[in-house]
Amino acid sequence: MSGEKPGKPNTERLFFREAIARAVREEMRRNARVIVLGQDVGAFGGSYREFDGLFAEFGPARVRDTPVAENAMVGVGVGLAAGGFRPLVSITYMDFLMLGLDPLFNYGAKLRFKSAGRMTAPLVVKTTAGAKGQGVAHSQCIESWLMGVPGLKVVAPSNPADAYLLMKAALRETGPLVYVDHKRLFPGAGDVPLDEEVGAIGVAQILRAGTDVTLTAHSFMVRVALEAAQRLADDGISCEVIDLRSLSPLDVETIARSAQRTGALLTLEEGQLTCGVGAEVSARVAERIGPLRAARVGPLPAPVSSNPLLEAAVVPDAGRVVAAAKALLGARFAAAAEDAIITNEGGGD
Amino acid sequence: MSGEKPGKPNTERLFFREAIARAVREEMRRNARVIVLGQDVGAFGGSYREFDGLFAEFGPARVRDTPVAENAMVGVGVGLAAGGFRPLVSITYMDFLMLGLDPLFNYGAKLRFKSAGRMTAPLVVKTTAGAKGQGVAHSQCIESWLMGVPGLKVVAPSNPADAYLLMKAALRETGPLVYVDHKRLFPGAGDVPLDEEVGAIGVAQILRAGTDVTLTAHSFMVRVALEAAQRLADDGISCEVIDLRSLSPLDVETIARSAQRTGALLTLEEGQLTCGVGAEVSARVAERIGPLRAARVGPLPAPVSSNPLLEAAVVPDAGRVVAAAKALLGARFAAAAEDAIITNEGGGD
Amino acid sequence: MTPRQQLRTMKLIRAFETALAVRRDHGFQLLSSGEEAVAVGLCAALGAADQLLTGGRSIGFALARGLDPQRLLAELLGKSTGLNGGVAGRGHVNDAASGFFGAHAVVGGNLTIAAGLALARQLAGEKSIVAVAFGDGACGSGALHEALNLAAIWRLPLVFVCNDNQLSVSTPRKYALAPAHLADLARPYGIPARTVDGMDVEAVADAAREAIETVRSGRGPAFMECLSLRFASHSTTARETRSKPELEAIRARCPIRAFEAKLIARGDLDPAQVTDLDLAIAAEIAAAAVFADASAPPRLDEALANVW
Amino acid sequence: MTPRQQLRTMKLIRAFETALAVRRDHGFQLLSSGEEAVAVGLCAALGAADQLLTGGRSIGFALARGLDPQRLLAELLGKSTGLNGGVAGRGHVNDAASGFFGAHAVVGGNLTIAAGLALARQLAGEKSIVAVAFGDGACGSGALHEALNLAAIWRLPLVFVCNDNQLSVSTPRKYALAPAHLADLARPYGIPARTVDGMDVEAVADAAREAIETVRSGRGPAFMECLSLRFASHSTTARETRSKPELEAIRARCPIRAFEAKLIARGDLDPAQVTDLDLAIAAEIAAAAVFADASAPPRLDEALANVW
Ligand SMILES: Cc1ncc(C[n+]2csc(CCOP(=O)(O)OP(=O)(O)O)c2C)c(N)n1
Ligand SMILES: Cc1ncc(C[n+]2csc(CCOP(=O)(O)OP(=O)(O)O)c2C)c(N)n1
Ligand SMILES: [Mg+2]
Ligand SMILES: [Mg+2]
Repeated sequence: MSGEKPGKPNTERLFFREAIARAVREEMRRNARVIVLGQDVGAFGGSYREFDGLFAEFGPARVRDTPVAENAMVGVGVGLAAGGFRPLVSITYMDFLMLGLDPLFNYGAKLRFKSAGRMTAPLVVKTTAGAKGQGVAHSQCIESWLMGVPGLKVVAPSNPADAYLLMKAALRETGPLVYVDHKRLFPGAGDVPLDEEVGAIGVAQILRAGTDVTLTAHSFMVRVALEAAQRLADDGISCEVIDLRSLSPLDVETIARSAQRTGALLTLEEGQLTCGVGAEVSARVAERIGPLRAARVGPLPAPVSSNPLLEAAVVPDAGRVVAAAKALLGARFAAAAEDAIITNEGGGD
Repeated sequence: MSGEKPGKPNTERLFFREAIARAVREEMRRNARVIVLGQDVGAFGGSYREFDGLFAEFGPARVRDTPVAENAMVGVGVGLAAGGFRPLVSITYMDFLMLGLDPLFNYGAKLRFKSAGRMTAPLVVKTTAGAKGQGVAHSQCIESWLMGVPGLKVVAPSNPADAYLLMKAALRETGPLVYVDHKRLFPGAGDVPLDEEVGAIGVAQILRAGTDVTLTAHSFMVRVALEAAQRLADDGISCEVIDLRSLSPLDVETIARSAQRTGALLTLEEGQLTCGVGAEVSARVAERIGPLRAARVGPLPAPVSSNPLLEAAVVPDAGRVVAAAKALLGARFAAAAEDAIITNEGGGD
Repeated sequence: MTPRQQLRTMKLIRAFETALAVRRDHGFQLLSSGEEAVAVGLCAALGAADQLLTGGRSIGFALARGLDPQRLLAELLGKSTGLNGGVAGRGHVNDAASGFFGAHAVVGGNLTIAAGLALARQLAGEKSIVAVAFGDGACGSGALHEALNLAAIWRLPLVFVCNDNQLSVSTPRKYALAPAHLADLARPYGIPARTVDGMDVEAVADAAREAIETVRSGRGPAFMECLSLRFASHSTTARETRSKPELEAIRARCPIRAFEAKLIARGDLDPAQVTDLDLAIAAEIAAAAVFADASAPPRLDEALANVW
Repeated sequence: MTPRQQLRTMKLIRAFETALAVRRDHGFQLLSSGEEAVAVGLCAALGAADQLLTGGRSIGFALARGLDPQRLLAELLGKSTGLNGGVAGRGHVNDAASGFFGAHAVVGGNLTIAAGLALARQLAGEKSIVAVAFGDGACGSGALHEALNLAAIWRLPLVFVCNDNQLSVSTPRKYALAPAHLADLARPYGIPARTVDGMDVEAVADAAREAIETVRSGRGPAFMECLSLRFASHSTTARETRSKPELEAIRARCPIRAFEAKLIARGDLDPAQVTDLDLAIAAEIAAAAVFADASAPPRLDEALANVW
């Protein structure tokens, strides 16, 4: 994770994609019932090489290329999971998950309920969200739809360590889970525990402590949040940055405690704001601690063009976060002490 | 709309389904390019007879039964719309719309954008949401997902008059729109304008004026809201009830003004709360008027069983709304004046 | 199943559904009168370790698979003693322990799940197979083709059983589906496919045995289309769209009466035994009703149980 | 299109894509080198009033449909002078006014749209037809089958054109799709279907003319599978998975050189004309680059324009 800092002890420096591959590899070694399914996950190793080496080690029975048939890919994953296996189904881009929502939501997420607890479908759907020059139908972030599905968990790591830890946790879950990564995370590297470790789902992480405003984000937007926090610090505003990591369940406790302390909540996301993650985070925090100053930062309400200029105009950046924080703090901003104590607890490479 | 009250002048009393059929019939007479497509919409007249009589009048070319193929039904609707027609595609239950999201979101809603304004897909997808004894995969309300799709409008009438007015408006839109009705609305009757009238999309309606708390709802939950408001009135709490009617665009103005007046906002919905309509309504209102006391009422976070007892346990009812309102008002409730002036401006039959 | 057991099961289904149809306390049900031979013929050929998935019209299949009528009725009436505690109900009942993996009321929604389950069996090196029943309506869905292709390319141990009652709600199959025979849909994938008379339980059982044998031997999936007739409207609350004479002609082709007559003619059954059988079934159904009616509804906290 | 125009268009596509491939300012592109005969053969048979929809690999089809190379290049480079103001870009370029209804980068996502558009033409009583091009990859998607069935049952004026380059990203068609020929997929629906050599522009054009004639005459849809070869990797930034010798063998089968040689052998073209042609095309491509490079990017407010 730690940018240009030297690696921490007992960690190895891995690219995001390597962290995923390592987690899946370890879980496949540990559990012969873990199966990887997806388009071009075999010899090709996945669009971002995040499955590199698995085909060579585990062969075509356990690392399966599929046709372009997202509905069946998810449905097969659900059936395989219900039949005692632990499939990881790779849906290349999150936009295409739309084609597989029926089996995931209507069968997978409801199976435990409708069988009165006798069956379950512990599959992991791994998919890549976000904008990076791929245009209107390959850039969407639809995790907010998933968050409201009872029976379905959702995680979205922002760095290689969490990519590793959460993938391992995901592959040990007892029900269906969607693991969302992001195109812009793959080029990044970070420190990943050397020893086998399993992350905890449902736990947010404070990546930077602050006192004036609480800023939440997940996935790639965590980096934008950290950049914004740094810039705000330069302007004398102390911003606490929380990486949600797990979207369902959501760690309201951690966020609410922070917001309680800072008195202001800013949420940041790349997916559309309307009925989005930020609206939910704000609502839950307010339910916990009462009304508070809150604002949301997200993309413009428009499709994401593959045109890099238009993409950049739509997707939120640190500048917009900074502006939103200042607007939110309003009067208090003027009074903000200069030398707020800033502790970088990690995160963001 | 007006319950057991006598019909208003210049209105006719229609069942919800008749109001839909009348709107579609008038628009089909007016515009030869309006085409109805769906499962069993022909001689059968639709699952709720909401297309009764159309097949007889307009024949199989314009009122088309389709196979069970929701992806293609929506895709064909988009293509037909882009090709100059105005299809109304009926997706029997909103759960099945999941199968048609790809063509609707990735093609239909983005066509105007990606053609730089030269093309558009003015289709209406009509679908029935909500719980009424049909179980886990036939009861879902997923309108919140639709609200965040740039380029897509969403309406959800709560009574026959709006069913009529909004359907007519929908069939004159210049882009794609989803028209959400509800299983429990079909048995209801209400007063519908006798003369041809076209509703306005994007305009909420205050159905009951009040001073202590603003309560928003849409579709069938409007009836629950009105019932709750009546019960609250009996307890001396004056509740303003707003029927959202249009979910995208959302009439934030009307809601915010009301919330400004009452100082408290309660949102009610049948779909899952997480990243739902209420979270959005609250966030937008707070963005407009600053932090305020707000709470959400929705279903329990669980699938909806076809078991009537379990269904009732999950879906929100007036009792829960009353309790939430009292909890929200807290201290103020004790002080609430007894004789709040209550004006029933209409709504709910 | 012996021929007599087959007859018995068909009668059980008919009696069960008839008794259910007249009750008013279950919302509605999707019945299979007229289609009993499909369910019984198929299940006669399935082994105990095999799994069956069905669409929403599932009562016949569930009973043919040997599920306890008492617990099935309790489930359909929403009682805690039901197979799924009264939570699943119509369209979603399941009992995997008995080889009935479950009903699923989303048309076509069981097909890819079945393929995944078949893959699980293949990967586990099990000899048991998976059968998935679906209607003609499901043949319009893309999911069928995605599942057929995957099943073929991976040689999955999966039997596709199309119960072609030639209707989807009100829509005649011929207005909704282009193929001359729905079995043709499997052919491009190289999947062996047959169309059989779904009103003849022995024909269905023979075809099912043949299909299952292919599948069990590891040669990949098979497809069978059973031409059947739905005697009642789509559901107990749905409007009937066929004319009286049409319905009379359809109901004249009763698979149960035909099989009974055949067994009698063949000397495998005598009319006195028929009376005994009918009485025994009537008693069984009555007992199921007593059981279900005496059962408690689920506790309300079941609404939140087993979600995560 | 005359044979010479066909050759010219194939060369134009190749030159256009080659020039594009070496640039670094467009993210990436999906090129069609090796597959030019499919695009040109099909478009040679389409009428001006017909519409063509394609998948994401669309440059060849767009040029073959007669779109202005300057404005196409400007679009792919994200300039305001592009066919869609630089907003659509790769995978989504469209120009319905020229009969190129548009590319759509969701695999299989154009098929049902095309069926709807064909229905619009049918309802409007127009004689023009719709063609939809898609890859072998799209043949695994349920949308194809839903569209085939609807097109057949409604006798839509729609030609399904499968550009079977036998690869989906890295996955060989034979590991992903069970049918012996992808054209077989159309047969259950009673849709006339053919497999043709997609490396032979005249064979493609002949088959396309035949298919389009059937369709235009009102006899419903037709299907053609064109066996082609992709010369480059999936996209300009994607890893190549085939071995060098394999690729060499593939590239030896150039549809352009083959057709050029044929025309020369036939006496329809002399080598001097080839040189002229190549020079003219090079100039055209260079001009396109100049045009695009001189063009302004879109104004940032275009990001919010044309949404509602
Ligand atoms: C995806 C989906 N679309 C529509 C429906 C509504 N529906 C319920 S049963 C049914 C008829 C299906 O016909 P078929 O598959 O032939 O089964 P049958 O009712 O004849 O047994 C339909 C359309 C559904 N349940 N799922
Ligand atoms: C629904 C969907 N799934 C996956 C992808 C990713 N993808 C882009 S192009 C492609 C290959 C498609 O192969 P084919 O249809 O044969 O077209 P070709 O690339 O060979 O022209 C894939 C899988 C996509 N765009 N859409
Ligand atoms: Mg049927
Ligand atoms: Mg291909």
